[in-house]
Amino acid sequence: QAVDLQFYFPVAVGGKAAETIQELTDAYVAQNPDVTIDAVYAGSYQDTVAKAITASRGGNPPQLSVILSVDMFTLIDEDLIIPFDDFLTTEEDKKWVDGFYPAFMENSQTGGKTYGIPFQRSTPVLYWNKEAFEAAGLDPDVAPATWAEMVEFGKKLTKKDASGNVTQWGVRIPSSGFPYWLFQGLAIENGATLANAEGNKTHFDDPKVVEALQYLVDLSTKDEVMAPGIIEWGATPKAFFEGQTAMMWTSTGNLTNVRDNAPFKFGVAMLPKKEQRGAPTGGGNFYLFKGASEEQSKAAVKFVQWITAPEQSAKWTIATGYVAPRAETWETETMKAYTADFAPALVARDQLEFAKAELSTYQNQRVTGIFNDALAAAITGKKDAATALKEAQKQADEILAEYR
Amino acid sequence: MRDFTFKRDWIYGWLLLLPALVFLFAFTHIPAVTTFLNSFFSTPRGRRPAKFIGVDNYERMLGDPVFWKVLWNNLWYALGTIPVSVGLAIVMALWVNEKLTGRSFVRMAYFTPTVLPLIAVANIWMFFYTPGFGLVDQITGALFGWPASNYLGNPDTALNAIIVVTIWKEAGFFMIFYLAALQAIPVTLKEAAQIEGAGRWTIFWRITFPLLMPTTLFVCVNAVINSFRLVDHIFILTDGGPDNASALLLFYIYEVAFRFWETAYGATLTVALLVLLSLLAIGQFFFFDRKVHYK
Amino acid sequence: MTGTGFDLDRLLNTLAAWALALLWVLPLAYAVWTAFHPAAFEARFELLAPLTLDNFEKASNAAPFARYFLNTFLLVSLILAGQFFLCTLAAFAFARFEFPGRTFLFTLVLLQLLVMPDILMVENYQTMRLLNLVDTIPAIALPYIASGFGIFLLRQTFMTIPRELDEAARVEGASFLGVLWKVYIPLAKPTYLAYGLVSVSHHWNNFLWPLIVTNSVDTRPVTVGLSIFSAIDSGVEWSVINAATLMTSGPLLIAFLLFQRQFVQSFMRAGIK
Amino acid sequence: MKADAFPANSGKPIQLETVSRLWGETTAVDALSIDIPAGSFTALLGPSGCGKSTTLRMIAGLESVSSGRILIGGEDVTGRPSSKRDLSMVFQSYALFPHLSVAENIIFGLKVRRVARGDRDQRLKKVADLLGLSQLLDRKPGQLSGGQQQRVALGRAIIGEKPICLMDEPLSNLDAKLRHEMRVEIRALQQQLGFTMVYVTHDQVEAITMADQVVLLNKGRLEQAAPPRELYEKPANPFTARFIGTPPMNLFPANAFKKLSTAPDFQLGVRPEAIHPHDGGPLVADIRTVEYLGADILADCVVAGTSFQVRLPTAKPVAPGERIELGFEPDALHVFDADSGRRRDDLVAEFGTLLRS
Amino acid sequence: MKADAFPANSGKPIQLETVSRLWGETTAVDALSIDIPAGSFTALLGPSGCGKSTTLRMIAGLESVSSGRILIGGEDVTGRPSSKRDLSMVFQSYALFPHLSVAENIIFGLKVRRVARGDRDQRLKKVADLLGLSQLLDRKPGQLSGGQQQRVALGRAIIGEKPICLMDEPLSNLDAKLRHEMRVEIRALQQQLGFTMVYVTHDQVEAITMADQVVLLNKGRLEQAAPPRELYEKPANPFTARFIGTPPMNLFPANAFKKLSTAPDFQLGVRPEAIHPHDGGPLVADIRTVEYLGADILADCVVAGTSFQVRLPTAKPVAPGERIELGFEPDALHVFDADSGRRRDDLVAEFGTLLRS
Ligand SMILES: Nc1ncnc2c1ncn2[C@@H]1O[C@H](COP(=O)(O)OP(=O)(O)OP(=O)(O)O)[C@@H](O)[C@H]1O
Ligand SMILES: Nc1ncnc2c1ncn2[C@@H]1O[C@H](COP(=O)(O)OP(=O)(O)OP(=O)(O)O)[C@@H](O)[C@H]1O
Ligand SMILES: [Mg+2]
Ligand SMILES: [Mg+2]
Repeated sequence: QAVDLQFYFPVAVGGKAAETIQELTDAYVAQNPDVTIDAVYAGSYQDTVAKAITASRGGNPPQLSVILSVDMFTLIDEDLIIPFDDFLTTEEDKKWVDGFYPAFMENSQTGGKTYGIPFQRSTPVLYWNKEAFEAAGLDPDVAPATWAEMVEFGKKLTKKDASGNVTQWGVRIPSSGFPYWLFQGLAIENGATLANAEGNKTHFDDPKVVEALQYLVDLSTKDEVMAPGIIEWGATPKAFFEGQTAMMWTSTGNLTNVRDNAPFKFGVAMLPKKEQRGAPTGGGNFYLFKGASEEQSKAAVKFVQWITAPEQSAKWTIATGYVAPRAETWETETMKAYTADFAPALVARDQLEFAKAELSTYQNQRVTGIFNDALAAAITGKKDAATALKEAQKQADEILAEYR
Repeated sequence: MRDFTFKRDWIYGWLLLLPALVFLFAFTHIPAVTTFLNSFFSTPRGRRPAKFIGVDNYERMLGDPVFWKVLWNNLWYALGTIPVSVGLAIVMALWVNEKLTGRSFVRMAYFTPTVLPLIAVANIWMFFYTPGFGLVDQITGALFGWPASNYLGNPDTALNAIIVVTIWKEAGFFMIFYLAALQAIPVTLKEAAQIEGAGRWTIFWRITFPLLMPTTLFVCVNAVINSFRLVDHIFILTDGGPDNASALLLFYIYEVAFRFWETAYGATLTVALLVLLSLLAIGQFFFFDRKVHYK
Repeated sequence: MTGTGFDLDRLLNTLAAWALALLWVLPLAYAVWTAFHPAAFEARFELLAPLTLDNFEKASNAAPFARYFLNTFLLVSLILAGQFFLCTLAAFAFARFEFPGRTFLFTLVLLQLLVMPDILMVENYQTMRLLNLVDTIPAIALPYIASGFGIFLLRQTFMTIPRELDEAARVEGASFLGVLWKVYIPLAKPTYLAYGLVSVSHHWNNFLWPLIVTNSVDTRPVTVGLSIFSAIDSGVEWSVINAATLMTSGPLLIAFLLFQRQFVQSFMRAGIK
Repeated sequence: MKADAFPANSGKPIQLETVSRLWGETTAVDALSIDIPAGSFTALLGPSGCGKSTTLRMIAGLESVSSGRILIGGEDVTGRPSSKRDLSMVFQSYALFPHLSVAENIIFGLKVRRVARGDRDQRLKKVADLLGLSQLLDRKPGQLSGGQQQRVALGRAIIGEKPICLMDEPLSNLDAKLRHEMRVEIRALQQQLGFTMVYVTHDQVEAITMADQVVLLNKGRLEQAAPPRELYEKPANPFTARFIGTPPMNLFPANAFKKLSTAPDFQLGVRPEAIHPHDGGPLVADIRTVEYLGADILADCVVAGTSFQVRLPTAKPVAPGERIELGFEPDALHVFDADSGRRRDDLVAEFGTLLRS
Repeated sequence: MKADAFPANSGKPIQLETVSRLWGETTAVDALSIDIPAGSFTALLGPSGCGKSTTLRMIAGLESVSSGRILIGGEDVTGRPSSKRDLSMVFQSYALFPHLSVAENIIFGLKVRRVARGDRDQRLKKVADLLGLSQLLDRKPGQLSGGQQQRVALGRAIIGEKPICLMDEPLSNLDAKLRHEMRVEIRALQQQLGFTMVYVTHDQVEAITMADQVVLLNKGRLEQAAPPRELYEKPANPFTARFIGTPPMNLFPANAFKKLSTAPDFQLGVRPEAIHPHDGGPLVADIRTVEYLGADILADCVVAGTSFQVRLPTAKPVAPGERIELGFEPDALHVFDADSGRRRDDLVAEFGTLLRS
């Protein structure tokens, strides 16, 4: 009697991802005749969480799903997920959990329990156009290492045409959709934490956060090295390829895309530092859903262990550009061959050392929504940084008070 | 005797309606009533079941600045989309109804927005609006030497940019209805007006336009409803931003209900939306129906 | 009208109509451009840019589009058949029968125009589960079958049909269903055509509800396949998205192109002299 | 006459019992009682807007009855739908189905009643021949002239061989020649097949030549119901007197003539065709205008200050401005009460003699 | 006549020069040339589907001309839109604007031409009085009977006082009384205002009584264009002979009579009203049916194996089955070439004498 599993997964990096997951699942099922896995493509991250919650409320939850790591508190709050700990009883299992990069585990554990297993995780990095650097008289192999350098380089890289219209910007930090994510990089670099580990308190009005936001705003208003207004996330790689910007901040998930499409030499670097290096993590974890039988949950955990194992994980990373979440994966031959051929892939891993948890709280979408609005208001000049963040903090406090 | 005929009419009427009503009730009205009831409860979360909280949700709504913002946005959006798309639809229908060189192409062109999926189209429009290398900037740059403009990333233009997409999407759709209505107007009426010395304009304003009134009413009701309901492209183009500058009521409801999972508050906003729409659409319908049907 | 000589008015109208048409077709034109060129030409419009079919290949590899097409086709047919059936009956009742509660029931129907089915997703999912229909094509279709829009539209059309035709058929012995079938439906053909087209294109493009209520390749429509390309972390690849768009809405566009002659002719034929 | 190819069929009588029909305030039909014998040809005649169409539609069951009863074949059918009344009808506006060809329009009813295909085709052929539609069977109504359309409507009504046939001005768009032919054909068909015909017309010639019984309506009320000859020869009231006969009867107050100035309460009438030139006749007429009608001349003249119309033979040409002397037979005079409008046959002889003296 | 309130206006002549109109395969109008003098009243007459409406619509500029030219007031207007032809028209289907009230319908053209309000209202009042529409001015066309609708259409056409007025069977839905009145009114109006009238009708009585010139069409071709009296008394061909006059002229091959068996190539005609009872007359008739027409009796009889119609006075009652003897005046005979259909006046005397011998 085979155990039936249903497994929702989102796709956020182009067509290959779905195919790879399907391949991996099929391979697993072939090896383990006692399980059948129905891997269901569930749209974007937003769609997936909507689908999972709708299905759960409709009494038909999946047993396993990949959902944003930041949705952990929400899922706990909705009482939809169960911790992995009950099924990770052996020492070996415990060691397995410890094998994930701690930066990724920050978003996966709370109250001493492990709710999420990192899977399709990423982190933002800085890409730069070596040819543009050269043209501006900069060393093409050196990326800005500090905030000040980034402004300085940026000024050199910003080009205008005869009529004064900018044809190439220095840097591009996209701010559409989820501006908090890249901004969080700035905040961490400035030594700030946006939310506590319990997910019930934010620090939006921390002066360091204000300072970070001011820096971001100044990039376009004062220093004029970045285009004004909200910068579209989706069009950013294209803008980079088109020479609209000489540097861009975006996810490592873009590595493959940039490698395939950039018509010039480019470099990848860690985000520049202020007080310290820093970057948020991002992406999705595995969650175990309530309502599954003991057997199903066990089988699900086994599958998660298998798919995050080095061979599979390597395959996944190479196919998608996501950061392999376990150190041992990087030691495999496959990965070594890959990184040897394409060194920039290592930057993200190396940056993990400085990475912090992505902003995540109870009622996460709502709280980050408020934060996003504040950032947008500041970026578009509707409010000054301090006011915007102060108001956001007040609203967030109102929401989170009940979780303290 | 009269009663007898009437009773038979009743039974026929009800029987004919029955199947449609079953579906309407099962998938629209009963869920809608549940939604309405939910608006008086708190959002159930995990181990905390919903509890009755009276009109707290409504109070929260009235005090919610985002609610007021999206409401105003929506009003502006309605004002921006309805007259232009309806007007364009009439003009398009008139053109396409005439003998026009390349009429098939023109008709197809007007109709394409209806056929293309909004998800894909939104991405195309995103390209059009992209600062710098986007099509709009390429064109305005080449023609007028304008600098790059961030249409979607600027709170002052984001909603207008979305309005343009909506007009593009809707005008061709409404055109179909006008086309059908134009074909139904007896040719002799236009001939009679011609004989009376009326030119194209007079015929349009005095004959065609009034005779299109029932269609206009229908289209306007739809346009009003759509102005509250066409939000798919916003997800891709601006995601409601910057700072809710392009968020509409329904978009906000989605956000509250399917991102924040505050279903009770979502239900409250839905009730507000429904009340608003009913006032607008049904009011419009019953008010004008009498005036518009000349037979 | 024999317009001999130069007709400025007509010329201006034609020019304006064409200008608008070109504007309107721009997104489609852009989709075609990018779909057949390498990604590098997404924002560069050079006449001699190399042509390629890679984008289509990439797009079609991303999902089992053939199966999705079949599903969409089944879905759209089911919805259309259901809508035609239910809406015709209801519209006929509203247009030509007097019965108590007519105005009230019609208001209820109009209300359906206002209620977006997507908002009621959670409730409807529960209903589907109750009916044990989750992950089936009917589950996608059912909430849309009783369409307020269709009822309203057909009612309007039915009301414009001269009563004498109805009466003549009744005198000839046709029952009320006979009258409906033999007089009203054929005369409302243009409306059915227009409504059918609108409904097909709407449901062909519907996304969220199908995504949520289905789980398997055997039931999912093309839009779910299409959505793989949108809202992605790694930046928008217009060339692939547009190739996919053309692939998925191609049949619809072609159907419209083929249909449009019939479409217009049937309008003409229904014109009552 | 090809109509003998159709089998005989027996008509049914129709009774209207104080039938009324209100449209809001206006009374279109006012307590109308009519008896239409089985197999008879009854014409509903009257001026525009008098309620003819409404009456016919109530018989057809297309209009509800505000009060009163309608009986067909002795059965009360007041509440019965038209499809169950087993009758056929030709509409004033044709009511052809624009989406069906001529042939399909004609056999519509047969199809509804599932008449076998062979039978149907055979009957179609006969009807099409009869009405001269054989060449047009495949056309759509929109492609026909007005007259052709009306013939299709006629075909649809007669192909069913129902016991009752209702027609609402079926010939009004036909040309005179075809109209005359159709008049004869319809009448012959009706007599042959024996169905009951109720025929609405505003054309008194049609009513008089075709009908067994003419029902003359005015403002929703019955003016007179009688065979044509009686209607013409003994109109019950001045309305009927003026309505029947072209040109209409000359009516004048009795006291227009000095000889009759003692009788102010009566209205007198003489038909234009009853007056003839008669040297030394009692009427001295000044001719005002002359209208040429082909076979006759219609002269408009003034007698004793009253306008008169006189039909004269073409053979005797008269010109405007002339003065002629006219006479009439004594029994050609009609006398009506001025107040009640009732016919007073008893006084004809007396007034006739007085006038001619 | 209240028409004298309108100022006089002068009509314009219309010429059609070999005008044709094709509908795909069918030729609706075939190389038609007509001359319509300024201020004349011309009736287009012909059987259903003969192309009357099409011809009228070409004059109005509503139908394009396949070949040929149309001149109005001497100017070539073939390519000119109707709004520039300065004429008015009454449509067969009324073509009333359903969304406008009766008053608004009537003054539509005045409004288009921005006639001052006071003038407009005054004219409206006059027209409404004339047509008996004063009570209905606020109604919508949908609330009127067919006849009332037609009167509104008439009102719309005459209020504009255009030099040309086209009418397409404007009276076909009016009752006989009203129709007769309207006939006189329209004619009087036309004469008073002096506009050129082109009037389509299928009713020869209308054409003959109203028109200065009757244009008789058949299958899109001109049969004869002449004043009514000439048309009646000297029909140019057998078609005209049968079409004009009710009942139609009796036509028979010359050789139906033994006396004329030497002349097989001719067709002869006698009008029913030209035949009268004449003991010992040349025609011996067996009466088949008798139709009562009020003033006369129409007898269908057989003479020498040929069907004949005869109009007899009511005073002399005849019954089916009787045999009577009939005669006619020598000049009442019409002779046509059997092949070409041409009228042969030269032979009338000869055949008349032979036949009556
Ligand atoms: N739907 C209606 N609403 C209001 N009044 C109506 C309606 N139909 C008819 N009438 C009125 O009822 C009266 C009788 O109309 P009906 O159609 O029976 O006249 P008719 O004798 O057939 O006239 P015609 O010879 O012009 O066809 C008219 O005064 C007309 O205006
Ligand atoms: N739109 C059309 N398409 C094809 N044939 C047509 C069209 N309109 C008219 N015809 C044909 O042209 C011929 C002339 O039509 P027209 O309407 O001029 O006749 P009419 O003399 O006015 O007849 P009626 O007295 O019946 O109105 C007819 O044979 C008719 O069938
Ligand atoms: Mg009538
Ligand atoms: Mg005609």
